[in-house]
Amino acid sequence: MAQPIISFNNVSKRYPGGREALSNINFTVEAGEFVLLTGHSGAGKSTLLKLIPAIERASSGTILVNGQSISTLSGRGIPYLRRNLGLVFQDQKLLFDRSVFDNVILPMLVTGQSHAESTRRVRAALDKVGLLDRERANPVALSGGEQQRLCIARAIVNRPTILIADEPTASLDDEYADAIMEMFRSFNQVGVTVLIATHDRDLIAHSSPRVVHLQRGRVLDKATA
Amino acid sequence: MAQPIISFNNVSKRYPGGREALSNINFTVEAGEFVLLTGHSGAGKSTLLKLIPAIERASSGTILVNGQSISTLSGRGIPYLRRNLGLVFQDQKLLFDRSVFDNVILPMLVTGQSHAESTRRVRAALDKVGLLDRERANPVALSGGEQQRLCIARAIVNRPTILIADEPTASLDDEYADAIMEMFRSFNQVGVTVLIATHDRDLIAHSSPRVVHLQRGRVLDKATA
Amino acid sequence: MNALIRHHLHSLRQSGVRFASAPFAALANMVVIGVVLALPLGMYLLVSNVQSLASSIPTEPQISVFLTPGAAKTDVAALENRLRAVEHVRSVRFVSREAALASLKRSPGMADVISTLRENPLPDAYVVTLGEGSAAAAERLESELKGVPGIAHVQVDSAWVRRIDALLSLGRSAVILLSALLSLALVAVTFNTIRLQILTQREEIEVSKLIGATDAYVRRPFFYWGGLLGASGGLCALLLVFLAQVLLNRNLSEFGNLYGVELRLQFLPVADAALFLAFAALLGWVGTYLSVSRHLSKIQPR
Amino acid sequence: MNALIRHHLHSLRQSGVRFASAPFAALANMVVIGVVLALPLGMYLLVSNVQSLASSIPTEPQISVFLTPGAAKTDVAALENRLRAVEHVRSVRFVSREAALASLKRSPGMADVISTLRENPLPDAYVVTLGEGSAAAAERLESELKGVPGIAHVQVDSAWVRRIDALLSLGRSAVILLSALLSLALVAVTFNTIRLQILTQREEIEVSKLIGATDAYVRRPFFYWGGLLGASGGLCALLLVFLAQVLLNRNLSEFGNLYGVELRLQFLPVADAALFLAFAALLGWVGTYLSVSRHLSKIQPR
Ligand SMILES: Nc1ncnc2c1ncn2[C@@H]1O[C@H](COP(=O)(O)OP(=O)(O)OP(=O)(O)O)[C@@H](O)[C@H]1O
Ligand SMILES: Nc1ncnc2c1ncn2[C@@H]1O[C@H](COP(=O)(O)OP(=O)(O)OP(=O)(O)O)[C@@H](O)[C@H]1O
Ligand SMILES: [Mg+2]
Ligand SMILES: [Mg+2]
Repeated sequence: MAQPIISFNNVSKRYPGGREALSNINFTVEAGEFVLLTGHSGAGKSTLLKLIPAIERASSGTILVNGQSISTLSGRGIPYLRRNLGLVFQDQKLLFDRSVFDNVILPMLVTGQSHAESTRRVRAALDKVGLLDRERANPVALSGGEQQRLCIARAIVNRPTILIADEPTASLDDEYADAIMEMFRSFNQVGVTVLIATHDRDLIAHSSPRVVHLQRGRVLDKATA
Repeated sequence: MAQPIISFNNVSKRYPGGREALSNINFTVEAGEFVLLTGHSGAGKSTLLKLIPAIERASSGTILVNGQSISTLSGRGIPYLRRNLGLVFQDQKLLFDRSVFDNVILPMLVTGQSHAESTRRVRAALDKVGLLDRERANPVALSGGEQQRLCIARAIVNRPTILIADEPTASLDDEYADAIMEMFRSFNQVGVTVLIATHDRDLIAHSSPRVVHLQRGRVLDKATA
Repeated sequence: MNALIRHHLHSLRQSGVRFASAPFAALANMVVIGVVLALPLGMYLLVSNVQSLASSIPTEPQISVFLTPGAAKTDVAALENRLRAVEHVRSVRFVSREAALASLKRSPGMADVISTLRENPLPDAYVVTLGEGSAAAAERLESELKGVPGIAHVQVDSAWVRRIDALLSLGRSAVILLSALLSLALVAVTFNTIRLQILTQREEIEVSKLIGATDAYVRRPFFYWGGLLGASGGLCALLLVFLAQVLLNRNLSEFGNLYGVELRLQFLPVADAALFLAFAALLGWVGTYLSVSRHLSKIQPR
Repeated sequence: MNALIRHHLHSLRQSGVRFASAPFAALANMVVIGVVLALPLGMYLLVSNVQSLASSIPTEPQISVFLTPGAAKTDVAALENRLRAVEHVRSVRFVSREAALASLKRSPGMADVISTLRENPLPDAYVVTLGEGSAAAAERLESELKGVPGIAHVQVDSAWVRRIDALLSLGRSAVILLSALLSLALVAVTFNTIRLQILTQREEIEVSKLIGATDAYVRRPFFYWGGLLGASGGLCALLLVFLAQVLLNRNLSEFGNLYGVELRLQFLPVADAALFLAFAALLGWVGTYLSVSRHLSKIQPR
């Protein structure tokens, strides 16, 4: 558990518009770590998280994920990188033209798992987030909090080695938020590396693990672990 | 300021799936009031708010908005009802195929305002939420918090008499959340009735106005004002 | 009212923007609709041309009565009187064997052959024209005349006319059938195009409705788009058919010269062309209407 | 590998689902493509039929040499020898005036007229057939023979053949031009349909890419859809043309009887029909390819 699974080296990100969202970021995450990424609105949390699955590409610097350099990764390699990651997005990106079940099975279809195996794993994931009884429903019929949990189910169904979540508790009240964080912690206990962006102060106060603080695109690393 | 502008009489809402999201709701909002709607995830906050612009229709009971009965409103009347309301949605509903400016001008186009007047008002609204310098940008280029403020600009551009917001501070940290609430309060001071759903405890603790608490689809009204 | 005009203008401008944003796709759509419409239009043009050509051919049945060579003058005179007395007969015309040969000589390619003949092989004849639609009477007259002395042979020329008429009415029904079928196809294309257009703009529609847009406001741009699509497709069809006609006329006139006939296809009168365009726009409108009725109401904000 | 097969099946099933979800729209698309493809296909069929009909007409120029009535036997014999000696001449056939009349009598409608003739008006004749492509030689021979005693008239029959050939080659180039144009139109239709399909499924594509779908995975269902669209449109075109052919044959055979000829359009051989289908599918595929290359890469997750 002391091997860096994610490492940023002098990473900067300047958006085409001219904003430098991240400036000279340096930080590493060890395999099996649980890291909270905090910072004000616009600090660059989402930008940092998007660099890991190569949704955004760094302007300079190198990023290593699982020992592989993202910066030099070709378009063909990106899908295979993403298959090892579980992603929960700030804007949930659910598909409202299909059922809860069909939303969660998507990652299984993409990697071409067998039907039986897929079904089994989708049910397991939905059970984990407490939505198994709504698998036939349309995501429209879910409340904001339920949709949030659906996103988590989709992110974990493929048993990723790294779980990345952007504000997963934003539309949840404190009790639900604690439950969700407990869930992430349980994934972490079975060896999944977890990286979560949040601005929830309570969450930060309660959490024992490491907190990385972003401020105007710079890291203020204070290892609490 | 003692005239009911919104009133719910024995309103229930059962979704087709069979869930009763709201049971026998009774409550009124006076013109010029500032009301916070709270409750756990799934309590029915969004459902209640959606009944006012007739996005969802009540299963039983009557709702009056501006003295008009929503329950008996025909499809033709709905657009005119909505034009008096400023709506901020939990899932922001921004259009990513056009600029920030074009997102905000939409309500002006719908009501057929002149171009000069529209432009003036859009700029004023963007200025109010601090996004005037980004009017040419695409909403994709905004951080979560900036998108939230964009939604508020769109909701106020048409000078609504009632402002309804579903979790407008969900993706904001406390400082920004306070700023946004301050903004709502300033609208309220010029006579706009404001109704906000939130589960943010700090917000509720800090706020002096009336709080309506929902629990499993029932109102626990405790007028703090 | 001012707002309404403003929105109509806005919708029109939107159509322009949409065209500019995908000109290739829009042009492709136009060409396809053009081709589909050109088919029945071209056929209609052909049929109506053949019809006007055929109408220059007498539609009244004619009977050629060939006389036995050297028949007695009195027999011939009696025969003429008899023919004139028959019911339905319009006119009786005597064609002498000399006149027949002369007319035959004028046919291209025949002059040389005829000049090799030692003597005129053709008999004298009467050409009897009956009233319109009296084909049955013509056949009765034929059988009546067959035994009469002085008559070598009787030939009814109505069969041809009837055949051309039959062909024309077949052509007309084919045009109607084809028009109906392809109008349907055109409606279907617009239906589908607008359907996909609506699905593409689902979010915009949803947000507009939330903001207080009336159904009419949401629908209007689609109607403009559908109508313009139909009309521009119709224009494309007119162009295609016009081109085909010009090309065909070049060949036809050469071909016609061989027979000494003036063969030229006439284009649609301007009024008809305008009507056709309006019809194409209407079809586009109908497709849009069906599509909008079916798909737009499904998009409800949630 | 197993996963790949599974995904191909999944893509095919998706096409089925998509069809079922909007059968009317899909059928409309098919019919339109069918109509567009039926145009050049039908024309091709027509041209190739006329061609095979024309090939049963001798393409070697023929010269009919009509003799003066009552020409001396020795003159005639000398003439025959002279004709046989001419360069390019393939065969020389004597047609007696009796044989000519008998053959004329066999033409429908002529028997009656001929029976009214007092005597045979036709002259004896030689039919000279020259080798293929020697139209110039035929014309030279014509002018040579014109003054020869015992010859009343010389007629070269090659003009017609040349005219038909010219018409055929015009038809062939029209088919090629039309095919090219409408193939382009078809590619454009598929391009547009797939473009709107992609836009409609923008979110699904975006999410799929985020989840680790390869470009091939995202593209595959569109290729299936485009190919199937093209092929089913092609099938529709074959059906339309077949129907038109059956209808036309019914009228043609009646018409042909009048001339004592067997007029029947032949349908495409099965192999050609299969090739046509494959071509239609290919066109659909190409349209999809262009559309996918252009539009899919624009959809990137953010
Ligand atoms: N369209 C729908 N069809 C069926 N059930 C629905 C629908 N929308 C909401 N529900 C159900 O109604 C209940 C109340 O939902 P609502 O969205 O009003 O909750 P909420 O208080 O806004 O929760 P949150 O804080 O998570 O947004 C939930 O149990 C939800 O699953
Ligand atoms: N696609 C983009 N193009 C241009 N600028 C962008 C883009 N995305 C983000 N930005 C800018 O980069 C900065 C950082 O944005 P980011 O989304 O990373 O912030 P954040 O920490 O996630 O904020 P929040 O808590 O509000 O979600 C912001 O100023 C934002 O406006
Ligand atoms: Mg963010
Ligand atoms: Mg809600």
